[in-house]
Order: sequence, then structure tokens, then C-alpha cells
Amino acid sequence: MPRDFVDIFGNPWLAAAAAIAVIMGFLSLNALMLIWMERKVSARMQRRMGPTERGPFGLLQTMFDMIKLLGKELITPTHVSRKLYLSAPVLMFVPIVAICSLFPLSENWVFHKYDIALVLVLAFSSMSILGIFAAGWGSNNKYSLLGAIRSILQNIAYEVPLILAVLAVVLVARSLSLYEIAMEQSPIPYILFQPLAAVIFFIAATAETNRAPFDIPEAESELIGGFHTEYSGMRFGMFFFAEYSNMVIVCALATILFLGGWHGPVLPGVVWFLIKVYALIFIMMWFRWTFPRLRFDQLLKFSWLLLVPLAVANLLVTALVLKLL
Amino acid sequence: MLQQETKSTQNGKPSVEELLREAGPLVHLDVLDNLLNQARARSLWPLTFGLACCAIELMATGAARFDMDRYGAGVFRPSARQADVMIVAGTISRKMGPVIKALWDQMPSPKWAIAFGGCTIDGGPFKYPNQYAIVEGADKLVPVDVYIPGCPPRPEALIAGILKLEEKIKAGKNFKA
Amino acid sequence: MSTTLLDTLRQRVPELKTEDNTSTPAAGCTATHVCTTADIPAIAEVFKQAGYCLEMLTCLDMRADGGIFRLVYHFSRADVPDRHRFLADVEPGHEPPTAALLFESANWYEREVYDMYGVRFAGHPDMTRILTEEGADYHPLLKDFGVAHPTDEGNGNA
Amino acid sequence: MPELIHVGRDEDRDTYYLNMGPQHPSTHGVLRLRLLLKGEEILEAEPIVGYSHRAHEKMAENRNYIQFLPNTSRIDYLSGMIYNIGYCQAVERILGLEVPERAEYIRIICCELNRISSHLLWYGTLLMDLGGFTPFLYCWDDRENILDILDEVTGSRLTYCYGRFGGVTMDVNDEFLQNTLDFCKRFRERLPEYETLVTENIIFQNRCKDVGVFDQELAQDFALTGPILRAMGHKRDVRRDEPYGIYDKFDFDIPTLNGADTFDRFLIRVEEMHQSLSIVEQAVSRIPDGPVMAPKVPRKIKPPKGEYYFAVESARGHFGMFIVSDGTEIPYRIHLRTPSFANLSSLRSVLRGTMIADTVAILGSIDIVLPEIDR
Repeated sequence: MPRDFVDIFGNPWLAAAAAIAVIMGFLSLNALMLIWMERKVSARMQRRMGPTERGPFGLLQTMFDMIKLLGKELITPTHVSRKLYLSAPVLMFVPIVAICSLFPLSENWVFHKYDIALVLVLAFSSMSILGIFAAGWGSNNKYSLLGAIRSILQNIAYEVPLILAVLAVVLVARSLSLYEIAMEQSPIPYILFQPLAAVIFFIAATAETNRAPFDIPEAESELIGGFHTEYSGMRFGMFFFAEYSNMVIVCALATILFLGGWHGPVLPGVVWFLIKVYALIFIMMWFRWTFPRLRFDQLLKFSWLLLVPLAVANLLVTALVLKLL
Repeated sequence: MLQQETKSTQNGKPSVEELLREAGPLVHLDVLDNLLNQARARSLWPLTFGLACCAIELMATGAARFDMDRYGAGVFRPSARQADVMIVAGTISRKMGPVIKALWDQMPSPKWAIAFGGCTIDGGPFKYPNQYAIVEGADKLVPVDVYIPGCPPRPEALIAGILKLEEKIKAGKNFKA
Repeated sequence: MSTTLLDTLRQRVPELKTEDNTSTPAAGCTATHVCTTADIPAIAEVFKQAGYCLEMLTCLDMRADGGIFRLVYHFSRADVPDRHRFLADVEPGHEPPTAALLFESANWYEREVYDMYGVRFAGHPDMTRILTEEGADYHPLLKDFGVAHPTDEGNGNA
Repeated sequence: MPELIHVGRDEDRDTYYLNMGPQHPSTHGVLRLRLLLKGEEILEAEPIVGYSHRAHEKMAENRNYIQFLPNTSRIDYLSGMIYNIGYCQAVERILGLEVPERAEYIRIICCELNRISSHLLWYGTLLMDLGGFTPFLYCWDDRENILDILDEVTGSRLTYCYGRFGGVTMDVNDEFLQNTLDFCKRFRERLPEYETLVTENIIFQNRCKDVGVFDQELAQDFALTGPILRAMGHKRDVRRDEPYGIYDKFDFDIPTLNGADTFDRFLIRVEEMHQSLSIVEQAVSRIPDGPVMAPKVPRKIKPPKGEYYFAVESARGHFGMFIVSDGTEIPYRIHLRTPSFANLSSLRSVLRGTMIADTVAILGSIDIVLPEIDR
């Protein structure tokens, strides 16, 4: 059995503090690199250079952006309802840190072994929508209000196929603990058993993180900034940070459920895990820079009329096949 | 310092403010200011905001050949709350004046303005006596940091303007024009 | 120009003075008609039935030599190149009838004429300014408004 | 407690006003759309213009004919060449000036290249409004090639002042013609690539197919012209109906579709780019030698007293100049009948009942340029 943080540090409080430190370090470093990667990937896809002047290959560009955002004035507009407006970035960021503590990175790298980790992940991931709604409703600006309402409807519409796809994996693995699901997949990753569930999961996950072609809550060309129109300085930086951390979480969940977590021929477990996560993130970025944006009602129709029936059918077929085996 | 000396001795002992002023700032923030200025100079987020012909050259600078993103300036923020530099590109008509003033006030504080094109310097080709329709010059509305002449100026001129603005920000307080 | 159109026009508006200028291409239209503002709606109706669109409506400040504003209407046909120019004189202060009820494009044209010349149109759904700044109390295209000194001695953009 | 958004209650509908205001990423400049919204559905839309009114017509009354030339390419800066040369052709027709053959061919080449560059910019901004950023950069690549070609001979990238009464200022050399041919060949290879990237993209089709359908009487009501009219089935193009210059010597057809929705307006303009390419190729292959400026041009332009009207086909539709001359050197009045002024006013009846995302798509497909509306 792998030694989790509680065994290493003795009392649980110290373990929790260490886990938070590790997660925050991982997430912030990750967000910095992901923003840089997105700008470089989008530049390459658009036949241009992207940031090159700041450090080798523009690596320091995001660091400068973050320092500048830290140094910006935090405007709190008067027409804003303060409680909602100020709590929104926090509300959006707390679930992300919580979810990160549930992921087993490799054989013996796990913060804490929960046997129902999957339920916790799904619960927390649907909490981050509160942050978006608080931001939209709180900033008392018509564009943000539209963005907030759109994000709620989209989130509900894409939570259902997400859970149904995950259920199919749980049926096959017969366990809710991420650690055991990953362990089961040592010979063959589940994507071969459940290709349809994997596709549905990935589409719903892209919608979950509000990224194109499902980025209608902060549709730049229609709603100016969507829910984060009224945020300036590091508060806006938090939304930016949360979006990229959300991407990491969703891709990590996808690797554990479908790509077999840390299993891989030669390299150590953690490296395989990170390679798979970054590959999925690259695909997500690829989506963003090729597809135009779906219209609001088409997006909902796409989920309710296509993804949900498919996911339910997939679930039934899996149950049937397992029954016969 | 001599002149300072005579003032304080007239009323006997030096007043508290003079002592403080001589001692200099209690906390030296120059290093932090310098660091912030270096970061601000290297990541200028322009506001998506085109008025007329110069807006097309602004888009050309954002496009592939003259890529502004190389200098970190390619992130065009539509909302004024998240923008650092307002590039006034095009003729400012009298009807548009108050809108520009409102946008300028909405931008968070370390903000700069680039007057891009002849119309924003002094009305450009549309300037003639008793011109009723345009505001002749962006500096009548917003404090402009860098003026870029041309009608429309070429994208290289805009990049040169942005680099000049970076010089100004990096130099911080002791910037000599 | 189909003769039937001219006849229906002549019935509706008997005292219409027509001058054919197919011979002078520079004029850019097949015929120029001079009419009074009262029968503009009638003319507009005739052209609407015949499938013409109101392509252009503008105004000339002729107060210097004749004390009138001259409205210029252009009716143009969609498929066959055929354009008619109508000149209608308006005394300053009078309100010509609007053509916006028949041709929607006239809505904005008439608002622009009002904005630039001050000629109001009776029956216009939304007679407000369209181009100049809010709270403008002047009509810029009038000949006596803010005349820049004549460009003969200056170099034009003095 | 701050006063929350005023949600007016009239009868049973809770509606509110939303300003897609003068500064908005997808209003192509400084248009303000005042929308009366019920949730996401638009009840009434009223475009408010005037935010880039620059008094072109007042300046026309204070300048003589030569001095108004620079203004013409700043009215609609995307088809600046077409406007500039159109104005020269108008005055030439009034004075009855003869333009040498080579100058006519050069004018045709430059105008059609300008039309392609204007359509390319429209292509990129429409896609950017629908959320796809990459096609914008692709189109801009090709547009830069055109700007280079035109830059060599006219000296400017956007606001050309290349035409004079009686011809053009600079002759073109063989390198210019060779560059144009290379561009046409390279662009013909690129268009299928655009086809796969955008036209066959299922999301783009969903966003554009039968969105913002113009019904037939709008064409007559709002005097629509240009690609919008051709997408409604009317085969109307000033280059073919009232031929000017030497357009009647070239064979090009006028594409028409009758879906009248955003997708058809998109296809029409892509097809027009093909047509313009073929015109340019024909012109480059048949360009004769000779002077580029008419031998005898009057020093002072004093057109005879009278009213004149001349129309050209710009990238957005029928651009007409109504010139009234009182015999002196300064025009009595120049009224600029711009296509987008009429096209945009049709938004009032088209946007009823659509959603905000559709407004952006329809506005993009109408392809307006604000200074051309506000003059």
C-alpha cells in the first residue's frame, strides 16, 4: 500500500498543510506554463511567432504578465454588490485546490487514499460554477449577467453526460477510488473498452471548463468579457488562473479514467502521467483555435439531444456486456 | 541645503516635517517600483478599440506579419477593466469624445495612452478652421504618452511606438522625453 | 423608360415638367423631373408599384439664389439600369411630406437631411438627428454655417 | 444596496435595454446597437450611427476638385482605391476627358485587387466574430501580399490617392505585373484551404445557415445593394448594369444565390473573390503599352453648371456621387450615396426575434464600414 501524506507527516493537519503547499506550487507553476503554451500554440497555428522577446522563446512572458497584474489597481465599481463581487474569485478557486488533492499522480504519489474519490471530484467540480455565477450576478453589469445565466445553463447541460460517462468507467472498474481505477488499467487503458465514453467525457469536459467551442459564458465577441467583464488586476488574474487550473484537473481526470494514469513502458509513473495530461491539454488548445463558437441554443440542444442519449445507451450496453461476462 | 538651513534656524528648532524630509523616506520602495515597472513595460495589454482607418493598421499589427504578441502586447482585452494601454486609433468625432473619456476612466490605474495616427495628434486630414465634427487631437481627452504620426502610420511605426512606451515605463520617474 | 410608367405618372401628377437626358450620360439618369413637394407621396407610390427603389434623397441649400431648399429624389430600378431624378423645392420653414411610409430607406435619408439642413418632414416616424453629436443645435451643411475661408489663397487645408 | 439592473416590467414581458455600444469587439468600428431584449431574444434593435462623422461633404464644399481627392479614399478605407478612382472617373465623365488605354487597365487591376483585400478583411472579421480566431490570421496573410503589391505603385497601404483626373500618377513596371500574377496563382491555391477550414466546418454552417434571412421586399424597401442584394437573387452590379471604365471588355459573371441568409452572403463574397481574380488575370495579360496620363488636362477644373451623378461598384455595393457644380472651381455640393448607409438601416427589421449571437453573425455578414455610413 502506498504511504500517503498522513503516514509521512504523522498528524493530519501537517499533512494537509503540506498537501496545500504542493498543490498551490504545482498549480501556479502549471498555470504560468500553460498560459505561455497557449499563446505559443495559438501563434504557431496562426502562422505567427507568439511571445519571443521576453526570455528564451518568451518563457518569462507570463511571469511578467502576472507581476503586472499583481501591480494593477483593484477597481471595485460602486454599482457592484460587494459581497458577491469580492467572493467570486475565491469561490471559483477553492474547489480547484480541493479537487487537486484527490488525484493519485503515480504508484506512491498520492495525497490521501479516499475510496470514494470520484464522487468528491464530481461534487467539487460542480461547485466552481458558483464562482462564475457569483461573478456574473455580483458585478451587476448586463453583459456579466448574460454570461452568468449562460454559464449556469451550460454547466447543468454538460454535467449530466459527464457523470454518465464516468459511471460507465466505474461499472467496468467496479470501484470509486481513483487509485484503484488507475491500478486496474495496468495492461490495457479503459479507452479501449469505453471509446464512446471517453469521447463524451472529453467533450463534456471542454464545455465544463468554458473553453471554445463552448466558451459562450465569456464569449469575447458578443459579451465583451462575459462574467469577468468588471474584474481588474489580480482578481481577473484569478479567473485566468482558475480557467487553466480547471483544464489541468479535467485532463488529469481524463488520463486517470481512460488513459491508465501512470502506466507506461519505460519512464517513471509521474512522467507518464504528466505527458498524458499535457497531450490532452494540447488537444483542448487545438479545439480552441480551430472551431468557431456554438450558439447558445445549439450548445444546449447538442448536449440534451445528443450527448445524454448516447451516454445512457453506452451505460446500458456496458451493463449488459458486464452482465453476460 | 543652505537655504533650508536659514529657514529652520529663524524659528529656533527645526520643525518635525523638515526633519522628516531630511531623513528621506522611511521605507525604500524603489526596488519594488523598479521591478513593477520592468514587468509593466513588458506586458502591455491594449484595449480593443478602433475608430477609423488606423484601426485597420492596428489589426494589421496584431496579425501574422507584424505580430505585436512578440512583445507581449498581443493580448487585446475588450473590457476596459483589464487593459493597460489605450491605443486611440482613428478620428475622434465629437459624438465619440465622451465615450473615450468614459473608457479612460474605467481603466485601472497604471494606464497609458498611445495616440495612433494623424487624426489623434491634431485632427490630421480633417482639420480645417471651424471644423464642427471632430475633436482635433486625442490629448484634448486623455493624457497621451506616445504620439505616432502618419495617415495611417505603418504597423512598424506602431511597434516602434510601443517600444518607446516601454522605454518610458522602464525609466519610471526619471524619464527624460 | 417604359411609356406606361410615364403615362401613369402624368395622370397622377399632371403639371410634371420632364426633361429627358438620355443624351447627356454625365447626368447619370434617364430623365429629370421637376415637381412640387405636395405630390412626392403620389410619385413615390407610382414608383413603388413599378418596382423602383428610392436610391438617394438629399437636399441643396439654394437660399442664396431663389430662397428655397431643393430636395433631390433618385428612384432607381433593380434589374434594368433606369434612374429618375426628381427636384422639389421647399420654402425654408415648410415641412414637405415624408416618403418613409412607402420606402423604409427614406427614414434615415430624411433624418440626415434634417440633421444637415434643418428641413423637417411631416409624418416622419422619428424626426431626430442621426449624424451630428448629441445636443447639437446647428445644421452644418447650410451655406452660411462656419464657412472656412475660401481656399483660393489658402492651400485648401489651411 | 446599489440599485440593481433596471428590469422594466411592461405587461407580462420583463425587458431591458442593452447597448452593444460604440466600443464593442464585433461592431466593426463605432456602431452602437441599442437592443431591447427579453432574456436573449431581441425585440427591437436600433442602430445608432454618427460616432465617426467626419464632415466629408462639408469639406467638399470648401475645396476644389483636386483637393477633395485625399478625402475620397478615407470615406470607405477598405475600398479606398475604388472610391478614389471612382471620383476621378466621375469628374472625367463630366469634363469629357479621355483616359489612355493603359491607365484604364491599371485602374481595373488596382480596383479589383482592392476589392479582394476588402473581402479578405471581411472574411477574417466575420470568423473572428463567430469565435474562430485562426481564419482571421490566414486572411490577413493574403491581404498583406495585396497591400505589398499596391504599396509599390501607390506608396500607401490603405488610403490610396493614386488616381488623377485623366489617368493615374505612376506607371507600373513588369515586376508589379509579375507580382500580381504570382499573387493570383498563390491565392487560387489558398482558397480551397479556406474551403476546408471554414466553409465545411459544421459549427460555422450551424451558426450561419438560415440565420438573418432577408425577405424579398427588403431589397426594394431599404434600397439594398451589393453582395447583400446578390444573395437575394437579384443580378445587380454597377460594373455590369451601368458600365464605366472598360469593364465591358472583360467577361466575368455576377454570382447570385437566393438563400438570402448569412451563409449565402458568405458564399457570394467568396465567389466574388474568384471573379475579381479572373478579371485581374485577364487585365494583366492584355495590358497595352502607352502613356498613363491624358495628354491635355485642364489646369483649373471648372465643370459646366448642372447636376451630375456617377456610380461605381464598391466592395459593399452601389457607391454614387451626386455632384452639383455652379460653374466655379469649387463644387456647390457633393453628396456621397454610400451603400452601407442603406444596408445598415435594414438591420432594424431583420434583427427582430433573433438572438444576440445572431446579431453578431448578421452584422458581420452585412460587412459595414462605419466612416462610410457617417461620412
